[in-house]
Amino acid sequence: MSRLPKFGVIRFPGSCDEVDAQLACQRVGEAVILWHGDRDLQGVDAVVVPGGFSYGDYLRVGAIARFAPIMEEVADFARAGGLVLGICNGFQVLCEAGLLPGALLPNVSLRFVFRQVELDVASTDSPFTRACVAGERLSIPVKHTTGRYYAPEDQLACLESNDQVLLRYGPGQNPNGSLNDIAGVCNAGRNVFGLMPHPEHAVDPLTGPTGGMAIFESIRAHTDERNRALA
Amino acid sequence: MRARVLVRPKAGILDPQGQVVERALPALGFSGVRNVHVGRLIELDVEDPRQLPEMCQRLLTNPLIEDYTVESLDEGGAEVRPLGELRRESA
Amino acid sequence: MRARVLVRPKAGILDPQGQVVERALPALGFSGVRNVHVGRLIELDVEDPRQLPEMCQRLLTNPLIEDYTVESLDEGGAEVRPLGELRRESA
Amino acid sequence: MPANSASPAKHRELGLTDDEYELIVAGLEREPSDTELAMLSLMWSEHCSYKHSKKLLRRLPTEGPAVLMGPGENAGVVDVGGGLGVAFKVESHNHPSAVEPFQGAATGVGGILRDVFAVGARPIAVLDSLRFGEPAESERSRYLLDRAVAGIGHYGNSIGVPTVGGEIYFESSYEQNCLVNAMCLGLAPHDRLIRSAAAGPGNVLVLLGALTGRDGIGGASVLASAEFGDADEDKRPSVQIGDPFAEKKLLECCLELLDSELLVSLQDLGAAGLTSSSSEMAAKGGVGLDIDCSRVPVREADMEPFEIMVSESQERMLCVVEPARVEKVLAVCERWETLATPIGEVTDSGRLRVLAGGEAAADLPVEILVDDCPLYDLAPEAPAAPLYAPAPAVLTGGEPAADSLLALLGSVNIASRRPVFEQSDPVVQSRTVRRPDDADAAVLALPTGEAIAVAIDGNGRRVACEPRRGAAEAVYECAANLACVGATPLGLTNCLNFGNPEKPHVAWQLTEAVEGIAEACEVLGVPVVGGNVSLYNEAPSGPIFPTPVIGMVGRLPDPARAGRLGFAAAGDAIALVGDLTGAETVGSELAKLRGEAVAGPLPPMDEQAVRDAHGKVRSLINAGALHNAHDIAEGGIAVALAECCIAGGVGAGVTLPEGLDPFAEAPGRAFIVSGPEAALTGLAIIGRVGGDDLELAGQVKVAVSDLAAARERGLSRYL
Ligand SMILES: Nc1ncnc2c1ncn2[C@@H]1O[C@H](COP(=O)(O)OP(=O)(O)O)[C@@H](O)[C@H]1O
Ligand SMILES: [Mg+2]
Repeated sequence: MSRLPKFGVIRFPGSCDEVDAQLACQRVGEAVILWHGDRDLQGVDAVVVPGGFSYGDYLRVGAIARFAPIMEEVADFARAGGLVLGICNGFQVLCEAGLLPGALLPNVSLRFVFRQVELDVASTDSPFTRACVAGERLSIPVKHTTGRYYAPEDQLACLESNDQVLLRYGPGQNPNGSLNDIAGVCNAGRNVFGLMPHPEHAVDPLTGPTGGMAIFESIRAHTDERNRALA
Repeated sequence: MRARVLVRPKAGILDPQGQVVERALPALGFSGVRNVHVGRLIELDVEDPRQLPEMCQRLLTNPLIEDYTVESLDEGGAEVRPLGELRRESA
Repeated sequence: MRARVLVRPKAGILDPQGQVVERALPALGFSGVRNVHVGRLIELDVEDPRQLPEMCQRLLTNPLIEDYTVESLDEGGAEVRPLGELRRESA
Repeated sequence: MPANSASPAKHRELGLTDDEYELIVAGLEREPSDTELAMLSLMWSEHCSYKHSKKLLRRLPTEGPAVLMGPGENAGVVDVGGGLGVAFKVESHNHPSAVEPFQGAATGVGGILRDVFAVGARPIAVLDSLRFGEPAESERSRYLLDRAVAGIGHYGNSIGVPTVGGEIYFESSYEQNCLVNAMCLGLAPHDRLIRSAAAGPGNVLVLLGALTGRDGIGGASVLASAEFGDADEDKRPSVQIGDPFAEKKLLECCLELLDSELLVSLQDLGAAGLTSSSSEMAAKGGVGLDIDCSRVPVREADMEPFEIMVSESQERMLCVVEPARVEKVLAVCERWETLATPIGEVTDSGRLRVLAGGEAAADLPVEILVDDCPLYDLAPEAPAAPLYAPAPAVLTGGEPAADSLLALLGSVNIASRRPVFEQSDPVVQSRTVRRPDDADAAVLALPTGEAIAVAIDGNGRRVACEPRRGAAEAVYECAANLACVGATPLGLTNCLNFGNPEKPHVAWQLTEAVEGIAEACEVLGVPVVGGNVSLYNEAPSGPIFPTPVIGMVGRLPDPARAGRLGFAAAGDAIALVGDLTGAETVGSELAKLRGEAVAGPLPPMDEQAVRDAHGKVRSLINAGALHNAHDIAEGGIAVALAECCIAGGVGAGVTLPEGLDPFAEAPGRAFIVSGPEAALTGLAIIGRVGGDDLELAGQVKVAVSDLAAARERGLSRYL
């Protein structure tokens, strides 16, 4: 028998969606809040860098949070193959930290946008999307001002050829001008994943569509498998 | 030293802010304005100017999407002194 | 002419960004940094430089909370040429 | 004894009348010092003293079974069961927003959030109520709209509080005086609720949060109470910049301090900064306070004592702490990167003393600041002729009904609000069961398994037509919105936005409107638990439409059954619930588009019928019998049906009751509901859901896609 996955959700000054992420994680496992100033990951199976406005998004989104003490631990954890999920501001932080390729630029509209968007699962070959069916549509909300995914041409080509784009905005759904309609990418090791949409806000039928569950179910399936292998 | 860091979107990256300004000007009766780019201005007192390049590389700018120059504001003037760049530990 | 507009939070007006950057730097091992202010940088080609002050007042800056200076980038240098200010027809 | 006594002329510049100044001198038995005069002029300003509205407000019923805290605290609180209370309040930030719409609106949200966590509640929702001039005619109005909407979103989004609803109207009477009212709701366990009364001589006064700068010096008296015409720019106080990041830390810090039971009392700093917060804390506790200005951490060098005392720097709170707990308090604040500074102590002197370098810059009895400001009686006088010019006609009245319907859906007051609400996050905190456009009220799930609903309303045009009935309608419409999701009202808050009360016609509008609110509250049994007043919203061209904004909070047993406004299933029967007899187009949107006079009387209503209709819809929703419910408001039954079709993406065929004008308005009285026919027995069935068109037998037949397109364009073209 395998134990439930344990998630750690980081709280930076200015994080807003960390409790939402914790609630979503608790639907498939156990979840604790990790304080930005600590260095202890408490033996979690997966780290969530949550959405919000760490350090007020001042200077540059994610630019300051990436230097929090806990982020050094997250970097080591990621290098050792640990699962790291960055949502919205968390995606921005992981890009700034160099744990994910590319960067996020201001929406072409230059406006904050909240919208329920349709996402195409571009690859199921990852710990974060394995529970999805190839080509499956997920309805998940976006809410950001700085979500336009950018990577230099060569890097972008290599992302595509390595199948590192896990989620794309569906036809006509791109809310921010992201290159190649990219909504979420993983690193070459496929154990670090960042996305602008908020899966943690799409897990409860009471509050809306539940397209986000697939992401958390995937992480559970992956950690189950790994824990079984270790046992 | 009082230093000024000028941060610009890298050439070739879409700069909607610049475009918005460029589009808005004619409507206000301003003609003949081109190549508008909007970036960031950071001014600060530093004890050790040699720290500036690293500061810029690590915190003040993101070299993947931004270029920057540093100027010294001492001796009144704004005489340009671009400082050498470091490579940022790549993603 | 290629012009550069430097936009800063007005003296005395709260500059949260500057505060946060100033607070962050020591943690990164950069000491002795003070009076950090974050503003905007706008660079543009203008046919008629005399239009610049009005452009700044009406579109490029918010005179209620921002100050600005204009520099000419021609003849290579960044020799400072602050241009006179206009009163902004009340926002 | 305070030095440098103020010269008599100064008091006028500071907005005090000669009589008021005489009262001050008589009360003090001496001339006030500059610092004292600055403090008194703010505390005696309309904004802080309510000197033209306080007597009227006594008319509002404030008692109710659910009320835990009523008017008088920073926010009212109602019981929602399970040991939880919901705190809420609406407040105006009209004049700051007219000066700098982005920062004005943002700091308006920041201010109302502080009022809510000042009582120990975690902010869980923001709503806003906005009024601007006609966007088609005015570039300035488009600019104010664009920036104010962005500012509201910016603050709420950045601090992680969902913006779950709001309302916007455009009328030329708001051209010079836009209205930006923000409402906040908070959630607290009963035992975390805290009042602002200072207590315990010897206890320490601790200032929390941002540095004190020259922000909004004179704000309360200049920005918030003077007629804001083409005011001399240099007289404008320096604009307040909102820092939601600082407030987020301040908020978490305050809640942790309360959870650890480290505070005696807590109070936000709003208008008139330290002066009003400290004197109100002292007055409520019947104690005195000594404040040492030189200990207040400042953002700018050489600030005068009076500047420190009246500064309106944002993101600050004031608390009273027992000496033994000060260390613990400072430690919690450190962890949240929030500045905390002991700046004084509670005394038994009954005086507010302001020390600067050992010297007393001010030494005033607390009552003179808080209680002694004269309260004025209004001299109401009904105007002989309409006060407001009709809007330019865009419809002749000769059009076919279909054209009128499309024009109404495309009009700025009825068109889709999507371009506005898409700029705010309605879902953060994972409680939002009904988002904007899902239903007539926002619905938020509670940890108890139940839910609360909230709506905000206020149609100034109808109040302008007949203030008493128009204001009552706003209350009924709010309650109707709650009924549509199945919620029973618990309490309301209100913001009275009016012109210059010293003018007889405005005094009449204000008196009548308060009477109308009071009557409606009595009819529905809903208490008023708080609010705010914004007067002098007046331009050279005249006063704004009298605009009482009502925010109402209710409770529903089962969030899963909360009503939706869209038609759901082809074949469903459509029923009309409520009594529309006498409904006319007077004061309606159609009347506006036809350029008709802004004049009453508005159709009278049968109060019992209103109560019955609300009760009927509420019980059907809670029984899970309905697929949709939507109240009939602006644009009448035709627009209400169109909205149900658009939201549901399906058509409907309806035969209107004999003699009912499809565009007649009688807000708060009647509803469109739909569901399986069996579920609607006993109701007046008027048609069926289905097809791709909305058809009103013999009057209108339009494709739903065309209705949707018109509604989508109406506002987005200006944003
Ligand atoms: N229109 C109103 N109806 C009921 N209560 C009101 C109204 N206007 C103000 N109040 C009450 O008067 C008190 C003072 O209001 P205000 O000065 O806005 O409080 P604060 O300074 O905390 O924002 C508050 O308790 C408020 O609820
Ligand atoms: Mg208050």
